[in-house]
Amino acid sequence: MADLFQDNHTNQSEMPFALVEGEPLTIIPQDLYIPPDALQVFLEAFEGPLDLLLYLIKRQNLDILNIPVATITKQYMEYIHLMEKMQLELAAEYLVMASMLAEIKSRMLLPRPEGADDEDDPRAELIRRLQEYEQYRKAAEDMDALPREEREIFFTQAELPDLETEIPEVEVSINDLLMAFRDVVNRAEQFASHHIERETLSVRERMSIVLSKLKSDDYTEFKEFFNVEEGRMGVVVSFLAILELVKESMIDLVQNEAFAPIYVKARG
Amino acid sequence: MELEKLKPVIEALLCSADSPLTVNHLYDLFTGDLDQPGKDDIRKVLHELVEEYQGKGIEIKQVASGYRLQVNPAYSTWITRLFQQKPPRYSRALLETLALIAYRQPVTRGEIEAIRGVSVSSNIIKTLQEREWVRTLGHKDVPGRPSLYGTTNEFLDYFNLQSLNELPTLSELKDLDQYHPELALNDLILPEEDGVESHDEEENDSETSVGESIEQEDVVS
Amino acid sequence: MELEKLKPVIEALLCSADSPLTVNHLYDLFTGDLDQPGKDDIRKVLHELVEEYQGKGIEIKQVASGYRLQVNPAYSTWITRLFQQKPPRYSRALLETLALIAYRQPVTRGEIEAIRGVSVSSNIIKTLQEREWVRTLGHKDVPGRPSLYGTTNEFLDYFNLQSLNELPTLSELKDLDQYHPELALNDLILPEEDGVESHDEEENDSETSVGESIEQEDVVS
Repeated sequence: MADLFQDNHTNQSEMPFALVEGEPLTIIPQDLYIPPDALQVFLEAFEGPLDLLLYLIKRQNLDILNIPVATITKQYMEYIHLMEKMQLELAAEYLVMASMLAEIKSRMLLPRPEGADDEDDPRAELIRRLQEYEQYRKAAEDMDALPREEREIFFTQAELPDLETEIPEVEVSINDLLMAFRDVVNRAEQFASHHIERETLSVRERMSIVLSKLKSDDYTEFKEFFNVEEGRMGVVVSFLAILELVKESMIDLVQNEAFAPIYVKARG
Repeated sequence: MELEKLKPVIEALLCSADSPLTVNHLYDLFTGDLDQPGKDDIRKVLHELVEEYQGKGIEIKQVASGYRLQVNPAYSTWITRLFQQKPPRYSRALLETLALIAYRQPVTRGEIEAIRGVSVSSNIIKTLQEREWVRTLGHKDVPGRPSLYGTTNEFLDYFNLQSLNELPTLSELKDLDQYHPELALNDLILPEEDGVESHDEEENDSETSVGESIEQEDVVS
Repeated sequence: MELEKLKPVIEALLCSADSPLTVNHLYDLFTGDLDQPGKDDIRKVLHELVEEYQGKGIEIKQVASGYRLQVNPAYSTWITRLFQQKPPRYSRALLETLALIAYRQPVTRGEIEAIRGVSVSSNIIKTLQEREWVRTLGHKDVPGRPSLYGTTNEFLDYFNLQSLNELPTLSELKDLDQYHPELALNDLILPEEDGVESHDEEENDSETSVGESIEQEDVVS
């Protein structure tokens, strides 16, 4: 923990962990009491184990390709302990990385066979991951530096002349309707096609007409629904429509006594 | 600040502001700059800008509350077209609901939902009623007393129908499906004189051409 | 329409539109005019306008979804004063995720997590999608069929880019074998004098420093 803060050659442009009177602090002064909150902010600033490792490597101006595994592992573990001590919620990824580092460290201690190439470098996978992550970390920084809307890019706002615009109404073709109907019918299998044959439709239409004639609190005389001029078919259709409405409990038929006029009333 | 350096800054400010800027306001915006320009410099630059933009598509003008950027009214014809909204399109859900009301009326919302397998939003019913294509015919005498919906005369008028009997039937649709491939081919051979057609226009074409094809079908059958 | 007459119209249109305009869209706006200009005329005028506005307070810029009139970013300092509004800042986690999607698209969340070494919060993906910078391109044909993410034109527009090619180039990856294996095995701590270089320099160098670092190593060995 001690050597963590003894780093005097810390990079200037490193992420400041605190602002003191407007001045960014990147080095934690040894003689200063660090409020736990500030330290917490500092530790939380890492975007994961790779980010923390990169920080440790950069802090010592080391090249990723040449990681001193022993040193870095020691420092990494110090941070982990610190985070645990601060009771920071430690993502599982940090612990996975810790064990990876420990494994690499132990493999580094083993003698390497003659003619071993880089493939056998126990650090190869870690180095690849660090480099790849650094690549995108840098890309994110570059992207953040691009001029962008709301920060550098503003649009012109001009006073427009008076315009007469109107919103046209939605257009629907009869075919749209038919297609929609076909789709929904296809989806609902229980809805057999004979339900919508022409005859049925006439009855259904007549049902609507009957209903629209009725006012819920009024009685309408039965015979008013029949128009002789429509001929036999028309009368039959009206009759079927009323029967269907009765069946579907949409209307009531009322007759006070035998042979008295029959009245039709909408239900409820 | 030299006038030549000041000019684009003021231009940028006038063009991005959402209300006219006065000389004083502009002056204040340079507060803190080492080479803060004087009000006279700002006035001078403003006059130059007003002149520079004369006759262009956009103009810098002095109005009562200051200077602002405005679109030259001479070009409002085209600006109007820019804002001319394309006819919106109805959703599938709305068309299916309308179709079910048309073919199955009188029908309750619950019945529509049962057939479609999904709930029908109140917005759809509201839109259809505002369009005056659908109205409430009454209430079904079941628990909850749901509204019974049916179509209106306006609906028939819009679709150019005398009565609901003229609504195409599903069997007609089957014929249509058979002919459709050919029709689709014809659509492709539409004359391209304008060469204009945007994607949208094409879409509109295909809609109307299908409608026409129904008439064709009638002629054929 | 003569080019000189066309120019102010296009200028006015670009200034009035609330999103970038394409050549095709502009062309459509002249539909019905007796002297409808051709697309080439429109392109020519656009290029002339782009040039004309160079170095001025406002500029005409081509981004992914078309041409737009915008304030020259060189003057954003003053515009910011005008609006007195802090621009939104994005977290590193969001920017890194966005960068990975932009550079590696189509990419799954799992792949992003593998490179970043931490899990990606659903909130970040949601924010990116709500801003319309990222969309699902499809699903990867592996167990779980994870979404494949890619960037949108809105993303490019926001970052003032015309295409993905204009994104800053990725720094190169260095090969391990460029290092002397023996040296690599030692826990080498570089002399402290080198430690002076600022972080920035080092990062900028990193693209080119491959050669240099080899030289350094050679000197040491």
